Amino acid sequence: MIKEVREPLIFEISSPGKRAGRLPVLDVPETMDGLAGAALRSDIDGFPEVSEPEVVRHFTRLSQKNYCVDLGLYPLGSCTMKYNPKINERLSGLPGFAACHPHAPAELVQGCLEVLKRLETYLCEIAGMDAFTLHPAAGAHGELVGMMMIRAALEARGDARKVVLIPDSAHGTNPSSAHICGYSVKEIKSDERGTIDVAGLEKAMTEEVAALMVTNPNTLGVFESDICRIAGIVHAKGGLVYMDGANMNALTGVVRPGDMGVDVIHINLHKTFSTPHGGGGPGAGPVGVRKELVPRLPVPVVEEKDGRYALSFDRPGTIGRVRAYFGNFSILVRALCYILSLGPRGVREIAEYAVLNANYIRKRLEGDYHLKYETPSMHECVFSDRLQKEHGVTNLDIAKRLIDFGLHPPTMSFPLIVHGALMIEPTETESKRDLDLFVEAMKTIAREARENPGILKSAPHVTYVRRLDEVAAAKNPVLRWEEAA
Amino acid sequence: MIKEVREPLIFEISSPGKRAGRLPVLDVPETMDGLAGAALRSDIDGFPEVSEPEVVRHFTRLSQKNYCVDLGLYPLGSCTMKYNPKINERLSGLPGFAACHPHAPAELVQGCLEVLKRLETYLCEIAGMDAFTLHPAAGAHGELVGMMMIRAALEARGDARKVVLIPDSAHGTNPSSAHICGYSVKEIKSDERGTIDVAGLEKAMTEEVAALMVTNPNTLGVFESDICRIAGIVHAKGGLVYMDGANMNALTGVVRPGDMGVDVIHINLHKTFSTPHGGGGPGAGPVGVRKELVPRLPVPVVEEKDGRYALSFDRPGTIGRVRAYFGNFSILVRALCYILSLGPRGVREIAEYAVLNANYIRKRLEGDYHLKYETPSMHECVFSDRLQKEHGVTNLDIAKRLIDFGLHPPTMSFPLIVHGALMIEPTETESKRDLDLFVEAMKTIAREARENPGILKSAPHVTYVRRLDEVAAAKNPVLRWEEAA
Amino acid sequence: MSYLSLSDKDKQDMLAAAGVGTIDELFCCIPEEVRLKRGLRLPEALTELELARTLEDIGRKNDYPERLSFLGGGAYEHFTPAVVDSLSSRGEFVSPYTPYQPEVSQGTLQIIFEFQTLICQLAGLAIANASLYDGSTGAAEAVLMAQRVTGRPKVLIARTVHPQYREVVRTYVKNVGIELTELPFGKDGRIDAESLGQALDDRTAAVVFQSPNFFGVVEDAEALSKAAHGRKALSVALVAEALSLALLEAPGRLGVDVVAGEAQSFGVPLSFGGPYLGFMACRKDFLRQMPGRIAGRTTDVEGRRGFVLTLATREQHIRRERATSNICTNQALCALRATIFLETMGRQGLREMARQNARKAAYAAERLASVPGVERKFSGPFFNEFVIQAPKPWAEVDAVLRAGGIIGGLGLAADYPELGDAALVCVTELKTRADIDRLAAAVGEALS
Amino acid sequence: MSYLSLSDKDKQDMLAAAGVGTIDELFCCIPEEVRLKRGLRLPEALTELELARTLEDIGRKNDYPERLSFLGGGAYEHFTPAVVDSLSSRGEFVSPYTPYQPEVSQGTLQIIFEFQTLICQLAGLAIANASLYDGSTGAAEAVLMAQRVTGRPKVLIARTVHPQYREVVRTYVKNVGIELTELPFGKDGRIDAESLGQALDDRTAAVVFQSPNFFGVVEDAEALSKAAHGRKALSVALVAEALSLALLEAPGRLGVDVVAGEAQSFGVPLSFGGPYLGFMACRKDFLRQMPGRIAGRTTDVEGRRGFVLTLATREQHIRRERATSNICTNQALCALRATIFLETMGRQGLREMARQNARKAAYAAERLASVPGVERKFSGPFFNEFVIQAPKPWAEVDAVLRAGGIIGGLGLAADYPELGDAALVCVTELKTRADIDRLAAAVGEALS
Ligand SMILES: Cc1ncc(COP(=O)(O)O)c(C=O)c1O
Ligand SMILES: Cc1ncc(COP(=O)(O)O)c(C=O)c1O
Repeated sequence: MIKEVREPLIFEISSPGKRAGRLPVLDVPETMDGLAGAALRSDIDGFPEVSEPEVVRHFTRLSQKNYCVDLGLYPLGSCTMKYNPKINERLSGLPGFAACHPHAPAELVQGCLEVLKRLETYLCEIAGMDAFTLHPAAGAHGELVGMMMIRAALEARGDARKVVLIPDSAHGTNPSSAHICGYSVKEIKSDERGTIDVAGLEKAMTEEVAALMVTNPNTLGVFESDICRIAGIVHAKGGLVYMDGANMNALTGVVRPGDMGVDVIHINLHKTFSTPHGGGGPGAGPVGVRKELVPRLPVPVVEEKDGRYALSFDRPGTIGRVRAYFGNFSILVRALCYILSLGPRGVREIAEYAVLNANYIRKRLEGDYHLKYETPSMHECVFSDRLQKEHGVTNLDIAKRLIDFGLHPPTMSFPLIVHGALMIEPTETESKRDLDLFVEAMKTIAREARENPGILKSAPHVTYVRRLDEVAAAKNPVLRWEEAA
Repeated sequence: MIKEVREPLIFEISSPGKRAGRLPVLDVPETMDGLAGAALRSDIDGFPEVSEPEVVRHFTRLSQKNYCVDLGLYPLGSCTMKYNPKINERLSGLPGFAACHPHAPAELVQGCLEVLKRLETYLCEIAGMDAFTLHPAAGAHGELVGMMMIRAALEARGDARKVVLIPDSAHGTNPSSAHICGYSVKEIKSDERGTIDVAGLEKAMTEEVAALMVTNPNTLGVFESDICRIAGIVHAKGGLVYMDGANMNALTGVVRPGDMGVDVIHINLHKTFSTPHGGGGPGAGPVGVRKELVPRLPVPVVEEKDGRYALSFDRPGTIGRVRAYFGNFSILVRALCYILSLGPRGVREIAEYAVLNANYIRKRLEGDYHLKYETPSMHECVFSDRLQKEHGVTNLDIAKRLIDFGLHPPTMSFPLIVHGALMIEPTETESKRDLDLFVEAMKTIAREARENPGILKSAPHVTYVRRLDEVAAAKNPVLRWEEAA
Repeated sequence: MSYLSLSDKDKQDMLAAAGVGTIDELFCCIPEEVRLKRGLRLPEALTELELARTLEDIGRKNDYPERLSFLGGGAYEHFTPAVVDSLSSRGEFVSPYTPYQPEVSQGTLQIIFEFQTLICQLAGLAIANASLYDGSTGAAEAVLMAQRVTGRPKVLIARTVHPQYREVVRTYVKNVGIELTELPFGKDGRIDAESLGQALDDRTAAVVFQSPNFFGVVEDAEALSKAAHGRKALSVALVAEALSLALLEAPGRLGVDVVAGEAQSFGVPLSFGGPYLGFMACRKDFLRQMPGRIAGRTTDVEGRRGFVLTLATREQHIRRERATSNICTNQALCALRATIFLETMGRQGLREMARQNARKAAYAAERLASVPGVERKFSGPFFNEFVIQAPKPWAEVDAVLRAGGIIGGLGLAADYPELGDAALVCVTELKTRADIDRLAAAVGEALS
Repeated sequence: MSYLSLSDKDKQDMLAAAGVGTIDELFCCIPEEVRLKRGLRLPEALTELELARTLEDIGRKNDYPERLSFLGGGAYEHFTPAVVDSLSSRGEFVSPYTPYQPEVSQGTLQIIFEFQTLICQLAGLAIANASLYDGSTGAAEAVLMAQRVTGRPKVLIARTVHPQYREVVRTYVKNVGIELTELPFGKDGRIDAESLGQALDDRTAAVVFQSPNFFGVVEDAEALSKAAHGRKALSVALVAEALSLALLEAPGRLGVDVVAGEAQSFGVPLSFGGPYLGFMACRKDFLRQMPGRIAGRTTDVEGRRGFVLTLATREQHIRRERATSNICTNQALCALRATIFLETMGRQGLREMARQNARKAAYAAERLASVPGVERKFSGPFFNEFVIQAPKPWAEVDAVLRAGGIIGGLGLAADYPELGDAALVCVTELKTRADIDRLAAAVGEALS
């Protein structure tokens, strides 16, 4: 609660002999015979020794140094920071699920398998795909799995091809995932609308090209209106269309990727389907495919036969295993809960209100901030710091100043095609009051940028630490605590 | 996280039509026939209408405006703010306990009854009494029940008597409880040691006197060394000795009230036995009695017969029922867990380390703060602001300034015999580091009082609100939100 | 398990600083002869794992939770949104003391202020306190308060009040010279108006009734209040099922002067009877006679709104024997749960919940009444509980139901011998139509 | 349930402000022909109560949790102190994004820094990252990293590595031109030294082994590392049972260059296989080749210590196709649980837990080996798992045990046909002597 209080590292409050965790007295012989011949260690140097009350205070205090969705608006573009329902946290931890071992015989975990099958079915309907795999642990993992399936499908045709086309507005994981798949990346320029330049695509789309990775709506929050033509061009040359579905929040129930020519798509359950981000994960990145790619799905695949569920491993043509066991199961339970609690109407309302909230913010901030692309926004809008730059103020200064207003900054690290980007995604669960608090803060900051830029430069002022030196951190990295020699 | 952020009242963010809580569609006829003839209301004027995300943010933000044991040292004298084990929170909420209805037949709630019986037994051993009742919901309730039993016992002897003797250092609930029992209160002065003036007691102790209510250690943290003589004096005149056991934390395993002549005692489970305070309750104030008073116990009483438990109501001589059902059950479960996890040695260590920590603080602060009574301290020590008064600084200023150091102030409202009291009780679960942080803060404040009293007068400086006007609050009370007409 | 935080070195350093060699020296002022010379006779310490296993085993000895139960009578099983647990379990709510230092307790204080407002809105009265222990002690406090306000010695209390509440009131008033007179009930299960008329006189401090009463029947609060006021006595309404306040006319609007009761229904688990949530609301002019803590609004030195505990001059730590009550620690955390519950259910959700209770109870009453030999005992309006009369001793019916995994209701023979074989059946929103049909069928079998 | 927060009026006001009449107008740029003209075919919305009942019903269809199980093989059931759940479930930990804004993320960042330190201490290596998806993908990342570091195309991987880890590695390397060669095992259940010698050459990037390996046997990390270094290849150790690190010599001290694996054992529930906790530690000079996020220490403008995500130039959002990995979101909340778990168990507690695993496993191995016809398959040292060989097909034994409520172990026939009727038995600190004796007795019966 007090700004000045600095929380020590646990190692700094450790002292010999203290302990919290204790176990019952051993009820078997003391022997270590089983380990005879193995090199054992005599201690764990520097390992912490603290009491339980100290542990509780340490983490309670640290928790209060975090901002989070439960505290306020978190308009981090491309991250869909919506409310995470508390009931889903409880249900995903039910003993019936939490205590199941991944090696348990399928007959004894029919409930878990039902969860997987149901979620697959619902995602197919929402995305308009023929099948889904739930194995991927996150969006980037989904991209990798999706591209592997594309490659396997092309190889089966006799030619894996060499190149993957990716718009310059794409998220960094796209090229990176394509690369691990053994593809070289060719960048597609965006046109003045911020969307894929169709002419440019037509030129670039050769028989060398395995696939186009398109994000729709793209990272500008703009819908690729030519998506059908684009898909046609790619397909005409024998390529496949991969869609990065991280922005599904703009589309649910309104339009289905499968209906606009997409062959493969990944969805971030930790975005569109409300599973919490947990400060950086775990999430889940299920991948949906069209019929032609179904044989390529990673193993195992859950199969249902009159109410009984089984795991199928014997699938010639599969890309193989992409992760041990069955993916981030408890995250999948949360997503299932979310879909069940929303229903058909509620799932469509996600997109409706996400887009309404984003457009409300956009309209209210036009004029105060520069909008590089006039194209209509879907679930997020990307302003830039161009007007503020005239006063020497950057998007970073604006971001840090927002913190003083008790708000989280927008995304600034991309899209790379907008310099000084401020990518704002409110999500559908925000109240008008919280949206207005944000708008007012942004307007105040725009004024401060003109009248008193210094206060932006020195922001934030109210946090436990002020602006941190990230350059020094990278220059001489200190990545762990070490006992003062 | 941000000091400036003011959280509105829920009523101020309410707007028509919003809702969080929903129920399944009604599966029976719509009829209201059952209520025919009853006056119904058409609405609940002003009742809040908000979404679930808004509820979560409201309470998460409000929670961060509280200081608590999980955040740091809480040296509130006479309150025993020790660490509340997390495991006890989980176990007291086990479905096997939480779902039990108080009207359930005894045969179906044997587990609950076992909890009650076990806790009674363990408290008897710890306090050295013959029986315990677990009905009282808090310490004051326990005092009332204890005094009622004393009165009933005396009435059975033929004379309830009129007066109860209470030392001037006693907590306010003592006289108040005696009063509700129909007794008038006579105050006993403390001597220069801060303990009961035995000569004075001898004079005051007449046949009119029903009982002496003694707190031991008393609210100065001083042990009543003459307790045995005192009990002798009271008993000699046919009176009974009631002990306020709120300070049991100083005695567990070291000395048992029953062994020093106490006839009736209440214990605060929410102090000595680690059940959390919850911002003001719920707690529990079990009352222990000597054999002679067992017939007076409130009903029902749990009885065990070869492993089976039953409730006995038919007890001639009982004072009757003091609360519906069986007391604050889930609090009792927590206390049982605590005793079971500590064991004989651990229970004694409560007192050992509580007294060590208090004496450590006392020794380190002697000289910086005035100590009215030189008598050795047990689990707490009571300083005063006398040295600081010379600089116009009061205990209130010292208290508020401690907040700036991220610490909670000591108790100031009593004992009334120490003006400007600073009653400090660290408890046994504190680390030396946290004790030292407190000592250093207190020393700094002592210096500031001399050199820069202004900063104490204006404290606190780091909280969401600064010093609040309590006089105005009482002068024209605003005790609820009302719709702006 | 031990929760101590000192290493051996810390301990030694601190003993030295305290100027002693051993901890025992610190107990010097305890007379040698009374010190405990042996170790306590308690079970050996358990580790967390052993403790969990032990308590889980004890919990499993309870054979009630899995059953289909229609028990009510002062403790009710209601839906509780998940947010109530996740938010109320936060350390910042669980581990602080009473908010004596307002600057570091604004969370708890604002919540009490909101709780007081919600209770006032439900009760239709001007002021409410921060909580009392439970419904039974709340009833006792209301009776004591009525005496303080009126200075009169006599209190009329309805026999339709929760039997345990009446017992507690009796225990409380025994030593302060209040005479209790019990008011009988009529065929409709309500207070018998005639007997009330006879009992009421100028020595009467209050008419104390419960609505819905212990039989689930809604009393005529307006008529009772009129009668009481006719003799300048107070009208005191007790509420054991607080959810009813969402549907029934607010007592304050019917002339009731004081409402006291039990709010366990608002998100507080059954937990074998406690901790529960006593509450009290009353007319503004009784403010200085009100027991318990009260939070009020004020401002800080910078003019910011803030909240504090106020009117402490009523309380024991200032007034000592002249305090309005001896209560100190109350049920704050339960009040917090209720506040989260009420704000989550909200204006529409709470009323919908109340309506579903009334409708499901009405459906159940009808289904049971259609069982040959079974009839509803009282004709008065009821909320979510009603009394049925079986042609057999209830104990026998109960035994059969129990064998089928059902707890059909609460037998009244012990508390109301005059009712013979009657039982109190409670139906909340958690019971499905199928559950109710199952009960009716089982009762039918039990009687055939 | 709906989690929207706009009232109808809010909605109208906002549409007006946005300059449209209906929400549909906002979707104008979506071509009419592709828009969905019908409602989604999903089950109708459930209220919280219905949802809870539905999921609880599905959960009850799992017939595993109540059984006495000796399954391990990459996922382990360990004691988890209650503080892990109560602290890790706080909204401030559950609901923030990746800590891109360090000033409002110091909690998460400091915890990552502590996690990295704890992993380094356990692994005996200089640096560790903030987490990877799980043990299997961690293994794949380690292989890719070995190739980047050495520029060599060939990787030797032990057949004693978790079969699923090997499958995942195979899937990952398929498209990047890495040749995998599998190293056979000997009678002791360890890598066959001779075959290793033959397979190792100057094209070898790394020798990848798991210790304790999938059979529970501790490999000779020192010898394997020496051999690898002899050819300037890296020694990469995989760890599936991270608890073993508390008892076995730190891999870094035995010459291992990279340790990657699964830390689910540190307070992360079994949860049918995920989310789990991949981790990686390595030598300092590999820092710029390390995949995944890393937190580092720095200072703010006022000189206060603080933490930030650092060395992002390795990562995809800067490096794009030249990044060290495509990983973005990782397993932060699981790493938090592990950090709370490790700091609570502490130096003594964690080692005691590891010792109890070893001792209970040794006891179980002895008891089972005493069952006529049963023998331990491998002679090598083991931690908390071992392979037994039954005179009957394991499936048959398993069927009998299962009928008795026991899951005796993991049959190896599918993954290791060459082992015939062997099974992998895991024993953690949660198994009592009685549990183990019950297993031995049941196996005896199954075979008689
Ligand atoms: C557009 C886009 N694609 C892909 C990703 C990667 O998803 P993940 O972080 O779950 O790996 C992100 C995450 O921010 C994203 O915004
Ligand atoms: C010495 C003493 N006696 C009695 C009490 C009253 O206990 P409770 O608040 O549980 O009613 C207290 C509480 O502070 C106390 O300190």
